[in-house]
Amino acid sequence: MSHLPVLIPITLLLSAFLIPLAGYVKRDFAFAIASVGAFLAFAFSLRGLLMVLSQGEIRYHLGGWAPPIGIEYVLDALSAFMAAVVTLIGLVVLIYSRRSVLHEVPQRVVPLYALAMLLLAGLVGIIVTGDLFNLFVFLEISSLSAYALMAIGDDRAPVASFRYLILGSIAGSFYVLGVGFLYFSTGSLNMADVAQRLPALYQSRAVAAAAIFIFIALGLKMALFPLHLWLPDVYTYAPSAVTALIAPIMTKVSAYALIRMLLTVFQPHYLRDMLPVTSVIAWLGAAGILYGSIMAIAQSDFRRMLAYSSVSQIGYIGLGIGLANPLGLIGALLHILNHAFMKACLFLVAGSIRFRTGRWEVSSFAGLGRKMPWTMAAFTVAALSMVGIPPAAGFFSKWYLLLGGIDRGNWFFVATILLSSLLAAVYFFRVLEQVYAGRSEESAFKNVSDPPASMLFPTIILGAGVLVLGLLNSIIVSRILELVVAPLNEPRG
Amino acid sequence: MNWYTAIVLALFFGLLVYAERDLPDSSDASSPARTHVAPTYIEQSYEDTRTPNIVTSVLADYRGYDTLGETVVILTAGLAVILILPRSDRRR
Amino acid sequence: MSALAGNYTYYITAFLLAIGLYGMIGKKNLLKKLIGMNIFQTAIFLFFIHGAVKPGTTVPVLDSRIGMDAAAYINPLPHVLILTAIVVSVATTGVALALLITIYRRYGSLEETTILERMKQSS
Amino acid sequence: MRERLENSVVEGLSRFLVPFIQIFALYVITHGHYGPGGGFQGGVILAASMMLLRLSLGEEYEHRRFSPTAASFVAAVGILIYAFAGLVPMMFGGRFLDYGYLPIPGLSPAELRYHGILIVESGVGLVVWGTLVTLFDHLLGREG
Repeated sequence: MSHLPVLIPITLLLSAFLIPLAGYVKRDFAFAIASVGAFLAFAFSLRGLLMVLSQGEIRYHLGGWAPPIGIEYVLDALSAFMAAVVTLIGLVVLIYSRRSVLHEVPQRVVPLYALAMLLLAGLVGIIVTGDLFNLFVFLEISSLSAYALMAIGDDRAPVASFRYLILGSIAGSFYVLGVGFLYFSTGSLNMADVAQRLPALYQSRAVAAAAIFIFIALGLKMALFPLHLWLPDVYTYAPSAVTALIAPIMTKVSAYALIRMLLTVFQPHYLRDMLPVTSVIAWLGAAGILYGSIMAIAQSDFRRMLAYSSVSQIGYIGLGIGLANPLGLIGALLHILNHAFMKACLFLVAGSIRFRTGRWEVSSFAGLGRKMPWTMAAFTVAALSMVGIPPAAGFFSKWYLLLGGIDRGNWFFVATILLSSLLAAVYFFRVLEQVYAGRSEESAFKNVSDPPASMLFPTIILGAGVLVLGLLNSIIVSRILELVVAPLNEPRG
Repeated sequence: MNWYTAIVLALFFGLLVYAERDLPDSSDASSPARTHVAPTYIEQSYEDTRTPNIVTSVLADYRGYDTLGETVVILTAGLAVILILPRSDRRR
Repeated sequence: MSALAGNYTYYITAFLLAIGLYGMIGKKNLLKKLIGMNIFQTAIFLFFIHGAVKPGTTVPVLDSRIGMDAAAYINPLPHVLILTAIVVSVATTGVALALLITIYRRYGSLEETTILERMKQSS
Repeated sequence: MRERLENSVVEGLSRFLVPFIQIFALYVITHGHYGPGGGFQGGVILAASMMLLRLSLGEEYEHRRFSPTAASFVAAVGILIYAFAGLVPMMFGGRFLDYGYLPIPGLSPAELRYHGILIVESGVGLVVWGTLVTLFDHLLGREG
């Protein structure tokens, strides 16, 4: 009997509890335990992914109780893929974070690492669970730790974090309300069991309300336009290592939960044909792509620009989910992976720039290309990938989204994707121009150089990862993602 | 009240009223919540756990993992407050 | 279906939910937002507890005089879920209060408009 | 409220009440099997008794008896108890949190579950007690 599914979150939880205890003894233990815990969790999820690919899905009954009675963990191609992505990004960012955290918030290292581990544990718990209410519990673990982590940055961080807390609580409460409607309609909380009992209830208004509440909740959590209002402030004012940890994965995990609801709980054809949820998500995604890109062009603060670019990238994921056809969903999932790498890389670069120069304004970056060559090389790769230049990973996910849009026959979506690539080019090339061609006063960056190896190395890994993902994308699609989207290929009914 | 607050509230309340029709009535003995999973807890609890209080046996055993999660939530809140509001160790 | 006779609690719950939501998105004072959040969450607890009710039955603690007849006890599962949700709500409130204390120390007010003004002044 | 109130009625009454509150808290934790109660409820009552002392006798005095560090330590012990109640069955062939596999000799699986629930509820009680006192200390603490 394999304990793998439960080992992934439990490793993270245990290391989170050990950090405060060990942190009393020596502050540096906190970092060591966090890295080891994240590494083990990544190893477990990678092993889980390989096992799932060779033997099919793993179901784990917690407490030994069979599903409708007890809680079930499900490791299938989708959840194993997501768990591997989340733990890998978490691990890389944690390795990076040590110097950055010591630099920005030296007094609070121990609780910060404990909460970072709880955040990862909550996200992984959302991913592997097969129970609707268990998902809520882990959603709240990850949200609470995110509120706290985001509150300790700049002066304005607590206000941004409080606003996020209120919107996040609305999301959590809506989710519970939706689960309540589902429970009273079906009598079960297990996702597979609910899915089995739902088709008889497709005419029920209570089920429709449940779907609407759950999708609003997850839309808020993933910052889908126009529910993104909390995102820019929060990303801008949090400590840079925290933003680098949260931005690439947290909204993606909510997107994953949305996909889980679409594929596993409600059948795709219910949300496509009987309740127009998927087309609403697709249109909101398209609107978010344009809005985020335009707002990103208007920003002069580098972090804020990246935050708005996140809104636009989440729009891509929403568009792919909303298309609800195999190509669109492959695009969305591939974009979750690619964007996690690209955004993590970009925020790590932002953190390195702050570490060395303390600046945020794009206009003050002139000449950094010569001073921080390796960092800026990683930035260039990630930026090109965001724009969608072919050898980099970002091109391929956009390509699948384009194919999905064509498949759906909606030319507005196709035009949106093409146009937004141009807009992304505008805001990233503006930065690249400053970095490489801008003329600086030599005195400003006299002692600036690439950051220390513990920060530089993860940045370069992620930058290289973007290129590697671009090369490997056909393998990822054919070996993993096509398994995930298989339910969409089946004839309706 | 802003106009958009009013619209959001009206939509929200409207959705709740709309959904009411198909929610099972509490006097309906054949409703899914009363026939599907819950009876198993009531009938099995004593046999499985020797615990007469079914809420306790469900909370700590059948759905014990939820309770572990909620304990972690409380702990997260404690750590969060320690992070946000560090106490000064200085004595006056 | 005896629609209103059994379900007027549902409408009270819906009304409470709307009040809570109004507090969260309509009020400008941060503490009032938090109070709205608590009303909203409590209304959700009521919704679940109301759903667990079966008229003419007793609490879910086995009684040897009644036996293990599932029809004689109210539904225990919503109570379990709500115990969990209450704890989550308490935890969220605790974190929110910590944030409010930090905000108040920094800006001397919990009114959103005042805070925004003071933010502009400081930058 | 951080200073001692210097009011003998309040002090005397709370000193008198606290033992009863704490006994009641233990009753609530251990009686969870047979009636309304359990770890959360009992832990909250236990924390409330500590808060009453902190409010009436003042922080300076109370922190010497039950310091904020001790509170977080209690919470950590509680969660470790819970985690081990989950992990130990895994070493003896069960699933995570399957109390039927706890290595206590001479008990049937159902009785093991009965004791497992008690272990877990005490863990929860410790966590809630410790964390709520920590919350109280930090929310009412001085600016740091």
